Amino acid sequence: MPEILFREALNQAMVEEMERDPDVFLMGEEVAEYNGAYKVSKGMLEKFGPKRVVDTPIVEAGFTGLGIGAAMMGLRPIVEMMTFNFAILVLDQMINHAAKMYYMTNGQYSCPMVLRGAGGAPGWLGAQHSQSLEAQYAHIPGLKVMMPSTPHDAKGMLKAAIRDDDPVVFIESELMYGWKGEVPSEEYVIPIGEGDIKRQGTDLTLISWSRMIHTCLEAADALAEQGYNVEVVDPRTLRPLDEELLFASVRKTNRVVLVEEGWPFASVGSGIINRVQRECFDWLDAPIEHVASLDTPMPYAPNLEKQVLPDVERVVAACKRAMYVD
Amino acid sequence: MPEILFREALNQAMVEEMERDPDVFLMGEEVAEYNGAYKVSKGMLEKFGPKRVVDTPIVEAGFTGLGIGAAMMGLRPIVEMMTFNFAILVLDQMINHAAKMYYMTNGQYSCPMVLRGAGGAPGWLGAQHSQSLEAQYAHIPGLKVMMPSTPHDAKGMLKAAIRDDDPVVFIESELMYGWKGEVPSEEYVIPIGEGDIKRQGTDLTLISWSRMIHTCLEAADALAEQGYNVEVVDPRTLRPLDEELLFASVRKTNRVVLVEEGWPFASVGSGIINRVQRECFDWLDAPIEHVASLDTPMPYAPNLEKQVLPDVERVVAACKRAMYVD
Amino acid sequence: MSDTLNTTDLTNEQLVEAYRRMLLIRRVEENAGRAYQMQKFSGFCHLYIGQEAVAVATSTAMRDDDYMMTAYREHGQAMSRGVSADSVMAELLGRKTGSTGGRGGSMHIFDKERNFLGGWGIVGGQIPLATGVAWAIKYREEPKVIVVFFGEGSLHQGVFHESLNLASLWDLPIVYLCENNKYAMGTEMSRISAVSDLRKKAVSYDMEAAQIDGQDFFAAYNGIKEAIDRARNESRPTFLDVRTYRFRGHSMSDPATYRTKDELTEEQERDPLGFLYNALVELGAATEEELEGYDKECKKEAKAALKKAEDAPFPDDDSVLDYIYVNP
Amino acid sequence: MSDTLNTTDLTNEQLVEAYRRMLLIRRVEENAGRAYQMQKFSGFCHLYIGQEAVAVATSTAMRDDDYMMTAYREHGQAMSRGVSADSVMAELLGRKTGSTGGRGGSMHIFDKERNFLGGWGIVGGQIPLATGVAWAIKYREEPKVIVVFFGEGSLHQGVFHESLNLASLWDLPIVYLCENNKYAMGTEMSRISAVSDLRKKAVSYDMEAAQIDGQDFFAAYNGIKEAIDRARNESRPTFLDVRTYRFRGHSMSDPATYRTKDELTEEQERDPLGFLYNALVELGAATEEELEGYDKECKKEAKAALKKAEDAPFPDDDSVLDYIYVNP
Ligand SMILES: Cc1ncc(C[n+]2csc(CCOP(=O)(O)OP(=O)(O)O)c2C)c(N)n1
Ligand SMILES: Cc1ncc(C[n+]2csc(CCOP(=O)(O)OP(=O)(O)O)c2C)c(N)n1
Ligand SMILES: [Mg+2]
Ligand SMILES: [Mg+2]
Repeated sequence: MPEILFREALNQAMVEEMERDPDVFLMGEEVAEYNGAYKVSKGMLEKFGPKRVVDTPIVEAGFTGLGIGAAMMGLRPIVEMMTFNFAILVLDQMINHAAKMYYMTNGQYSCPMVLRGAGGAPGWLGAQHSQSLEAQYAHIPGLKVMMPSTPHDAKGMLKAAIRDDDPVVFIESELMYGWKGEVPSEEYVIPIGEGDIKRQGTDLTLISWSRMIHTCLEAADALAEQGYNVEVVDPRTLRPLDEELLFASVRKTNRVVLVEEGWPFASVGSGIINRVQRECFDWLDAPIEHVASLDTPMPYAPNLEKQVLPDVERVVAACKRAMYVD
Repeated sequence: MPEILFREALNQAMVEEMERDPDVFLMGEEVAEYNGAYKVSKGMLEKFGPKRVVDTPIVEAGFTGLGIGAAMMGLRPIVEMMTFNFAILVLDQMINHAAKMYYMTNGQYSCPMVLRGAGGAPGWLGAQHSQSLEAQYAHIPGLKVMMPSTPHDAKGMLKAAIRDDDPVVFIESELMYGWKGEVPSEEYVIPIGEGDIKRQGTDLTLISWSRMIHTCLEAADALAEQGYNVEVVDPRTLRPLDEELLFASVRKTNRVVLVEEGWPFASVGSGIINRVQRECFDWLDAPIEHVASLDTPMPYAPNLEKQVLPDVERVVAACKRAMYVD
Repeated sequence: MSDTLNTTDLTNEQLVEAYRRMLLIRRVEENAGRAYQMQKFSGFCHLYIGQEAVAVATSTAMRDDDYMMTAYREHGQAMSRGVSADSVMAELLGRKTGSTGGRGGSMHIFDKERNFLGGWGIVGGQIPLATGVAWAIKYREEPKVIVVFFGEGSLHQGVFHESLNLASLWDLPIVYLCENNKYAMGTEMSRISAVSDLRKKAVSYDMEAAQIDGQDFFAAYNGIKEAIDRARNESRPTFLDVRTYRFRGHSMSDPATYRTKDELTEEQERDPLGFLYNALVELGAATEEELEGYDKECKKEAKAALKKAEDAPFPDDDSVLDYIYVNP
Repeated sequence: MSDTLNTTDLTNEQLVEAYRRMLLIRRVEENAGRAYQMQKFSGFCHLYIGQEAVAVATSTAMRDDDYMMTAYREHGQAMSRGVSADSVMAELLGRKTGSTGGRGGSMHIFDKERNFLGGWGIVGGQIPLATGVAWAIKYREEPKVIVVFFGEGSLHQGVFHESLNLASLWDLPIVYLCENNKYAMGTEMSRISAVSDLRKKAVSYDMEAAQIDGQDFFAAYNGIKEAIDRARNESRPTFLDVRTYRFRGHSMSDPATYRTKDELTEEQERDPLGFLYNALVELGAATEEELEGYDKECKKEAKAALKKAEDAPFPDDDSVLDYIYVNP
């Protein structure tokens, strides 16, 4: 299988879907002439022209609302947020408009759009540019939320998101744009709501998504050396959640550590932990451990930033606590 | 003790604090000449004049940002959101600016403001006007979040919020504005982060806040008739959380039901449940039950709306599940 | 009046039809107000009484396959597009037979068949959406237009400005129609706007703008028609400051003590229904008897709509989780 | 040039001082760029090179107790207010000795002593905050002013419009200073703005506005001073479209291929440093030798600042949870 970059996988997904369906278009800041702030849309203007690859002014609420209105008419906008830190500006449009369109119109109108872009902390960017804000969307009925952890998943998931008839929020780890992975040349789609076991194991279930999957896999390797066989489960879609996959793993391993890059309270992770403690109570041999960002705005200095973000060390320690070892 | 309305208690808190401190002012839509959309600021324009009780255009982000800037200068704005459904528009100002001010400036500037207004579902208002959005704030380090459940608490908590040097989000149940309760005539302040046991009990801990406290108290009464002695705990402040109070109750009763008006996933409730399952694991005799809004935009028709919101029946049923009875 | 006395391209028949529609809106809203007071429903109910000419002039100037989008004061606007009194009234009462099946409610009427795109409750929130509809029209190269309504209290919201810039920049076929009824809830316009001539808002975007008397049906029709034609023929947006007035409070719970009785009386003397009534008689388009007859019909229709709504069932209990996702 | 040749009220000494400050900014930014390329720090680094006259003219026109607030391209603006090269450079490198202790970073420089209010990274986000500072000034009846900077790419954001309306409505002592450097990242202004004369933006708010040549120190100073005076004396806001140019990419990672070499060369011929250099010589305010001497000093100071920053410690590891709350 060819190895490509995460950003290339996303690019392929968009290009293929735009070739398939003339109703799909891409809109956002610097997506066209600049080829994307992170080069995700590289070459797309050349291929599809300015009608379908559209540079916008810096008005996130305005052009996202425009996308929602276009979706209401049956077009399939992909609206790019340069980063999701700026997407806080579109929450009213997404929560009060996109998410409620189908319900409030009694099924007359729907909103087949994708809101996508970079999330997470890319390093040295400080408090306003280093946030993992998936909880703001995953909390909201009417939205769907996807966060891929590999180029393979990114491509298949984004294709599903574009084809879906509901508003999908698709958050890509900014740090991962330059990471490589195998991606099949033939067409494939990864259905919304389908999780994936990223590593089989028996002693403990690590639940995570996006970039943190890799931290978990590293932790699992480290633990393997010490004789512990850890399973790593990636829900991939955070709403709707592949609960059965998660529960089955937990019922097998009886121990759980949840790892997320976002803040700990009222987070996606705590949402998942809540479901697991409820549905797997009798199987749990230890409290569910939670590794998240420290509960603070992000500092700029690298020594501080390093402390804030979950890392292999913290994940390993949490696993050991959950396994009652050390 | 005199009995007054919830809205009157809030009014007293603002009036007293504005009399105490000339740096406090109130700003929002219809707060002055109209005496407040829900009459919370009744009489305040007359008392303090248009300099300190200020009507605004309908620009939530603009005047909230203005409040943040004024707070940066050491003033103590109370910024009213007509309802928190509209406050989605100010999330960027609150999350990216207010919440990060103190940290990002290395302690040079702070943001002593209160963002307050109506939350929850008041009935027959449909999807855009019936939301409980506390999770959007409670997730964010740098903010504090308070939600009173009685006139007594409302007054004492709002005074604490106004005096606090950090940005406080203060959400009032719209349905409760006309509810009555005893409020002492003498001055008192309820510290931020201090929870309250609203009903003593031994068999189970009901955790809730705001209007749902009353649903829980009713449920506790119903269960008392059936011989179950339920404790009702109100954290009052959702961030920072009075964890010790909650944990002590759980360690006593060994069973927990969490009740919230918001949506279930990535909610404040799931944040609390996460903490409880972690810190009280060995004391828990049953999975923590969670009663929340159904996971849907709010319908208008009253028969549908009734199903969506948690009610006594659902709380009682959850308690019974948690006690393994019936 | 007579200087605008049918300066339009409308026939007498069309004018009579417009009058009947305005009348029906008035009567249905009156019934809605009464039903609210009798607690047949609750929540917010924003009546359109006094503003009827604006919606009906607009709909008369629109084609069937054009789009209309608006805010929460939308019962009359919906009916101007042909949404029936029955389905509006049933929606207010939260019934299954309502235009959104009782699921949307008073602020959220939608009717796909009539290209009526709601019915939105966040002040200003619908403006970028409508801009997106215009985008879609252009993307598909259709000869259509969208008219988006909003109140004068809404145009300070950021999204209004973001949208107008986009629409002008990208030449979108849209009419931004500000229904300027002087008040946003209890706030008179001069207390929230740095300018009183709202056409100045369009200057920032090199957009055509006009101020229009919304109580004079002919002036309203002509002005709005011109903007619609511009959108359709030149794919250029227009901003309209349409002066009108609401005779009732902001919503049913508003006693409207912020305005004087005199002001209200004065405005009621410019009742758009009275204006068109007189014009029709003067034009010989209808006799007073005919017009009174229409009124009786409309009253009957409005009353019947309420009755039908009351008799209609609420949505099925087990439908509460329907329509959250197209692909659940 | 000569038609503006010191038309200001500034003395030769003040002009020389302004030149030295511009020079220091230039040299510090050059060092910052080199340090970034040598990976002494990372993240975003937005250099101010080419725009120095705007900040320095503004600071020269301001009083010490006036306020300045801005966005993320703020190193030079901070230094124009007197924030030292040392503390700026240390902040870029994330050191404890930086202006925000390494906690804020390149985009978030604040200096309370110098009333420098940041350093904000959400495009447009600081504009309502600055409006609130003006509100506080007026509330306290202080004879102060705030100048808020933002790029021409920022003024389509809704909060810009919301803020200007409030400031005009409430007569706030603020100067909205748009540093129009032609580009927002890779986007040339005409591709995102429906108007090219940005003064039209102020028409919507009955606000005074002016277009100013930001590369001509005298014109910049005079125009900005007038706006500051208006704020102080009349408590009225002004919107300024200050034409300038950035000689580097948007940030260190931007190769700026969206503009031609010719354009850059042409703009560099209008280098604000060169302009003031020539003027000072022509005015007899300084000799070429003196000016070259200043340059050596500034180069030295900039280099020393980098060295000191490199030698400075990172913030204490255990301080990571400090300053989240004033009252934890
Ligand atoms: C974002 C937002 N803020 C506040 C409200 C509450 N609100 C509803 S209608 C209204 C007044 C709007 O006035 P205007 O735009 O003039 O429309 P009108 O009611 O006069 O038709 C307000 C403040 C809201 N629905 N949405
Ligand atoms: C709300 C928001 N959207 C997008 C960005 C990303 N971004 C940072 S700077 C910038 C361009 C701003 O251009 P301009 O306002 O002209 O300022 P300049 O960089 O030219 O000084 C963009 C799009 C951001 N920081 N915030
Ligand atoms: Mg109005
Ligand atoms: Mg620029």
